[in-house]
Amino acid sequence: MDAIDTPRIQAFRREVRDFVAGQLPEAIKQRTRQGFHVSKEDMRDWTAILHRQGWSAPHWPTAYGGTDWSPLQRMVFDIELALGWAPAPSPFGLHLIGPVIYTFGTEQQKQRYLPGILDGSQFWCQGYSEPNAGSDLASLRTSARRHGDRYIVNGQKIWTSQAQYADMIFCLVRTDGSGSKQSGISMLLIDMNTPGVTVRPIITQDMSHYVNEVFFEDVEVPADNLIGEENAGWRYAKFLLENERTASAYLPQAKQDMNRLREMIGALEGEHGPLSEDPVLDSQCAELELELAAHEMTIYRILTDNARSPSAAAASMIKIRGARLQQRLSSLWNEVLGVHALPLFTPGADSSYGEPGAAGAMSQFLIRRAVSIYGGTNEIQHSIIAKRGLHL
Amino acid sequence: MDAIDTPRIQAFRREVRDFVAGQLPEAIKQRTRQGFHVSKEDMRDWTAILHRQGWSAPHWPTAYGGTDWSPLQRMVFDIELALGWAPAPSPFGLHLIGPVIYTFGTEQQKQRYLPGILDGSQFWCQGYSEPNAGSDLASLRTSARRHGDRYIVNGQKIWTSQAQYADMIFCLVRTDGSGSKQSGISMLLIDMNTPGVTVRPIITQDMSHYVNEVFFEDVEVPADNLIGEENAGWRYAKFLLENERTASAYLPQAKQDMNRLREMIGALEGEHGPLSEDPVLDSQCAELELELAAHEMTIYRILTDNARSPSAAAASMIKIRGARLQQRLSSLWNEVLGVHALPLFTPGADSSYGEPGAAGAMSQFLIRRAVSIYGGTNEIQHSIIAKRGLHL
Amino acid sequence: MTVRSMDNGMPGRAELRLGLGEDELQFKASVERLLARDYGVERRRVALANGGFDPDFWQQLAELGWLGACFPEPLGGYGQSANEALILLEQFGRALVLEPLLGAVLVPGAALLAGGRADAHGALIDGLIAGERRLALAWSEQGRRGARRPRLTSAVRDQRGWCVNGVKQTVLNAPLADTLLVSAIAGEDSVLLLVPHDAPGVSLIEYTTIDGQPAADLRFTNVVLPDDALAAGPERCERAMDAAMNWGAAGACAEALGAMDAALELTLEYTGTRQQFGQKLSGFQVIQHRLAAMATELEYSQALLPLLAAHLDGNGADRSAQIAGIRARIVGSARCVVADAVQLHGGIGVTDEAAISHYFRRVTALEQAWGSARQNLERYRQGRQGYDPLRLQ
Amino acid sequence: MTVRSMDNGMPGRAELRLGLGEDELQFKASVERLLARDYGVERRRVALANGGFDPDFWQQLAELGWLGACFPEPLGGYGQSANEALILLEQFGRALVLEPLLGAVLVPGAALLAGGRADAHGALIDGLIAGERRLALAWSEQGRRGARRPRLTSAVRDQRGWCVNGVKQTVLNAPLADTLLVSAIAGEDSVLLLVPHDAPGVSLIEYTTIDGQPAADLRFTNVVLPDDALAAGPERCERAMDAAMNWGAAGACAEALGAMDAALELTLEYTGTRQQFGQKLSGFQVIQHRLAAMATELEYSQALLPLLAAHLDGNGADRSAQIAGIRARIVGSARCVVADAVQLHGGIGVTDEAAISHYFRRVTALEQAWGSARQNLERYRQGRQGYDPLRLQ
Repeated sequence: MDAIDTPRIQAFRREVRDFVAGQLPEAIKQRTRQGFHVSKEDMRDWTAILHRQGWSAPHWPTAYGGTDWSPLQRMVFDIELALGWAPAPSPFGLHLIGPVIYTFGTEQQKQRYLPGILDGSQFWCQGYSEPNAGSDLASLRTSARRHGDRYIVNGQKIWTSQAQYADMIFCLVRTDGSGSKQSGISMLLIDMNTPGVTVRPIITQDMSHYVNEVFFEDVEVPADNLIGEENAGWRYAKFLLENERTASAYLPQAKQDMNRLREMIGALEGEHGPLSEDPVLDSQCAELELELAAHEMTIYRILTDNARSPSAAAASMIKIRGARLQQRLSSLWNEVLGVHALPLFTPGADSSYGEPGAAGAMSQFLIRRAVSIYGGTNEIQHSIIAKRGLHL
Repeated sequence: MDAIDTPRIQAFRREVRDFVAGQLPEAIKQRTRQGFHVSKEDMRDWTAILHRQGWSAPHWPTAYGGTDWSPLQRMVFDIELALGWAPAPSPFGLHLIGPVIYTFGTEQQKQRYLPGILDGSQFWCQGYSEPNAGSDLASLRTSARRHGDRYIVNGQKIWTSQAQYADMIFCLVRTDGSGSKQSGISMLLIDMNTPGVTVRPIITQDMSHYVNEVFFEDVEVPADNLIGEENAGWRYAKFLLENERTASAYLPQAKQDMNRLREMIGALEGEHGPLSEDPVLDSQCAELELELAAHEMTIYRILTDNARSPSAAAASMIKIRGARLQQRLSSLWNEVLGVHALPLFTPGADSSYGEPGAAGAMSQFLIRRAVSIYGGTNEIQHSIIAKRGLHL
Repeated sequence: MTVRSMDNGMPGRAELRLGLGEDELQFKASVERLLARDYGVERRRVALANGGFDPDFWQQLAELGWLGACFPEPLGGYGQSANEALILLEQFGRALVLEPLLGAVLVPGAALLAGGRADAHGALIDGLIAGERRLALAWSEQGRRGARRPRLTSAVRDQRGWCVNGVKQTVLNAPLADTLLVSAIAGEDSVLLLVPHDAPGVSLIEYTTIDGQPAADLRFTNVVLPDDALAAGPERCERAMDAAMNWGAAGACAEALGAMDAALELTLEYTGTRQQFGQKLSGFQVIQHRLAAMATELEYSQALLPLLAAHLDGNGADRSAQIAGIRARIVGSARCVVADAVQLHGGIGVTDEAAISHYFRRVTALEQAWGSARQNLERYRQGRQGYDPLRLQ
Repeated sequence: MTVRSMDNGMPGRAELRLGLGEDELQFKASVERLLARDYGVERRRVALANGGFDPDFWQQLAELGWLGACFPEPLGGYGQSANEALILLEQFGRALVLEPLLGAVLVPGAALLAGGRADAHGALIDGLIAGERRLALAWSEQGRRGARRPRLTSAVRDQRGWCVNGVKQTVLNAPLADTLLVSAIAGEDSVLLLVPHDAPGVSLIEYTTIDGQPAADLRFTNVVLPDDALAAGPERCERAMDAAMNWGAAGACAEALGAMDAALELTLEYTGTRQQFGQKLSGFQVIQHRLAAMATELEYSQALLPLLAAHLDGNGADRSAQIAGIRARIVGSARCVVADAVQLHGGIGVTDEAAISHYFRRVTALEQAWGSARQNLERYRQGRQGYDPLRLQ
């Protein structure tokens, strides 16, 4: 009988809202608002600000610097940050490897890595996909051979977001090729500054640089950097994926997108007057508002264990629908902007040309073709629902 | 460089239009217009009228009583008939078995069966599907064992339209179970009055009786009633399917549906005035008009060999889209009728209740869930496009 | 009813609860149990053949007190919020219950309550709760789609009381109702009047709808009624009609949700059994993904039910628009899911014999009776205040 | 142009031909040949790096006479009908040609012709055909989407001629044009004026669009022009803008058709090669069906091209609405097809390196520049006469 609008939650919502309004530096806010891709510096600075409040990793146990908030509360927190135009912190440390380290890591690993993640000073990236191991992740080939107290790593990762910023990478590597595909995989933490690690940028269709190829050539990694047990990496990888089952739903993002849409509509006129009075556009908005409401309610139901579907299937559902919402919302920006959507965002430009915010919006539109691909394509997600939700 | 609106074709169009206006009995026209299912008598009478004009089988060679019209002209003919609210003649003789008989049949078969098909006096039905051979038609099991100059037929057919009217059934039967599924099939013409043939009605969700199960219990069929060669039946079945590759596109039907839609819209008002001035409804109509235009142009391109895709794939495309159009158009009738769509059509009723035409329209809506199923489901058609159009 | 108003004055809906309370869970379980035990395919078939109604089952509902769950306590019911009624309706939709809880009790009941003269009709409400009486809301008129303001039925007041003349068309459940709740034009205004089924001057042409409901076209010829036949006067008539239509729209959504759920279940069962090309249908990737998409639609639609309840229990100025919006989303999904369910059944899916076709017809009827997805989307669009149906911010 | 009017006076479009004539087939083949030989990925990459334009290629187009194919004979071109231009554009779309045939020649050319003063600008038209001159239509303004009537740019006539002040925003191809065709408000009316790129008072902020086209924001500060700068006076301005927009909308469809075709081809190639889970992507049933649906969209969209040509060559009162309708259908499909193409490519599909992403960006730009599917559907809805775009009956 969980309610989402109890006075306690509403008070918390206001507390977070006030915090963002008071603490988020105006320059960072404006950059986020314009849709520019978040820079390393903005992520770092904002994480540090959150950290000072004790809010940089609400989902971590209090013992490691987190909070005791309920999942619902944490979602409210994330939404309020997004609505206040706060940049999303880098997820790789806080959301992905952090929980793996405090759950499966050694004491030494915890002491060494968790503080830098919490305060935003250390950046991580994720070495999962390979050129021939995308949807079929378990066929990965990057190898780590044990030599005494070191592993020697050779191979290649691809689609590595933020590798150009990262101090560390957590990698799935093959330590045994004899058994099933899943069974010989281990998880290693690798310092990006180790000799033999090379990062090559991949430019995406918005002409920006988020993702990379990462090459490993006889890279020596201390055996201490192994997570848990050798050949048990697939287990940690799955833990990591399932740990934040609603993170992939992009709910805060979608709510921010909707605000952006309303702002754009308010700023433009069409052929027959203000766009806010255009019934055709308004009908498209109305449809998305309702779709977003269904998405939001579904997520809250999952967070409070009220959903109909088993959690693995439900996670895939909100991944698919969240991606679709992101794509549809950014298509609506285009609908609103018309020809003004077309200028290419040039990183570093001060946006002195075109309609305000347009270049950032288009940049988002273009990169969002990827949200139905990464983290398991829509097609893979449907198969997961069929298998784990419907037992087919 | 085929044009569809040459003076010659337009003159032909007018000729057909005038013919229908002059010759179609008013009572039959009104029954068709109200969306009632076409009765045996109306099919028979209208076919006889067409036959007197020499137009009952335009697609047959002139030698067999057909015409020399081009495929485009024949489509124009079919469209004009539909727009004049003429009932569709029974397709099983004229469109399906007729061409098989004059192409592969013996002289005796031609003389015996073609006249009754041409003048509408003899009704046929098609014995293809079986309870365990639907999409996977080639797994059919109804057997025909040769005993001297007769076949003994045992088994069951299902979804047999008009079996309750039919004088004859053309059947795919298994004459050899040893080779591949396709190779042991033959085509037999069976008199429905033969002892051992039983017809059991299947009532569809519109509570009407179009389709049947047909049971064969030691039915004796003269060997003379075999089409072509024994075990070559799959070939004739394919010929039959491909013979009228655009018939499954339901174009005349869709154009008639559109007229029905416009009539309904003209007759009703909504909450804020005449439905013809409702922009939301009009927008749905506009979308379907354009979809219908694309469908129609595609069919004309296929008929004049101007299409992009190989013909087998193109036939599947227009089957899928034609079915979708039929379903969407009948959904729009529901949109227009609101609660008035709900009365159930009672066969034989004079429609003295409810909105005029509503019960017939709803009946059509319900039965049309089948158009994406029969003659190869949408799913099968997609596989055909992939295989024969894209060579996957 | 708990209607919270936040300090910014926004929500105008009741508290948004994501699950059911202990009492509600128990109630739901008891409904499920009863329907599983007593409402089988055979009983339904018999009821279908007998005019779409089983009086014993109706009496059973009354004795269990479930009809009372639809009325608030001060009026003799024990309804706490919209939830009980929606729980009932969802389960009725799942079990494909024919009997018109929504049409004969909830919808006209909502009109009565909002008409402001419920006190004057206490005996009628008692009768509804006891299962002894049934109403039908007669609002739809010939040649008019979804038009709520009467035009073809008039009521004139004189010394004898009210005199009603005119026609109504496609009135669901009218043959089952002892009293018709009729909208009529009275001068410049509209009123709602209670017309006994057997009053002199009332005639019905009865027929059946596609989902087996009895329905009728009505004609009123100089039907004379006493003053106290008034259920909603001019000043309350629009509000009463809105309340009725909101309940119709929302209640039909709950039924559709139950029906979708059952349709998915049936389709999983069928595709898991039926063989084609040497394997189960559910072994084909395309079928698997379609089923996954159906399950997703269902999950997303079910998630909106609490929001629907919160708006039904609320008092927001745009309550009707919000309900319409949620309805648009749910019936749009339901339509797709049952259509896909039929498609995946293949030929058998369109026969009367197949259970799935009854779900298809039922969902179609639930959409037609209370406005399509598109019509409701437009109602939401035009009437909404703010852009967030959840109203959490 | 063959505009047939039937005895019922309806069509208002040219004859509806389903295929190409002998001459047209030859022309198409020669375009395909040239592009296959001379317009490779490498040359395009160089042009992209050099401001989105290859002057040698442009000169080649002129020498082949293809720019003249876009103008009617009396004006020195050799265009017979819309077909030649659409053939060119479709092939340009397929080969992803950067150079702005549509934006720098066809669209402003159509405005010039419809503006009624083409005779006065014969030298300009000769220059366009010869490849020596290029125009850009400057119509879009800040804060205004798709608004064709100028408001932020004004033209005042005095003894010196015209004086232009104001701004235009997101003007495609402006950096490549020697002359800008500018819409301006003149009192109560609108006019189109030819403004030399280097006239005193003209300033540009140049940038690139997502598909590599040069574009600019323009500012006019007391730009003085002679009388004969007028391209369309008040009485013809709306018609000239309509002609330009119709050509933009229709020509972009032809390009999108070519791009869709290439996108499908690339996707078939990719999914036929790429292995996942031990088999080719194109071996999965779900992928096969998706590809089949893409091929169907393409077939249906291509089928509309002759209808587009017939309306472009026609003189129907609702010509703009008909073109908008067909555009709605085609760009809606194109958008889905290229999105699916990217999706089926997986990660590689969103990189700059992958050809498919260039098709996605191009199709996006073609939709944005001349109105979305929804906007065009609405234009069709409001402006159509009759309910049959084919007008055969």
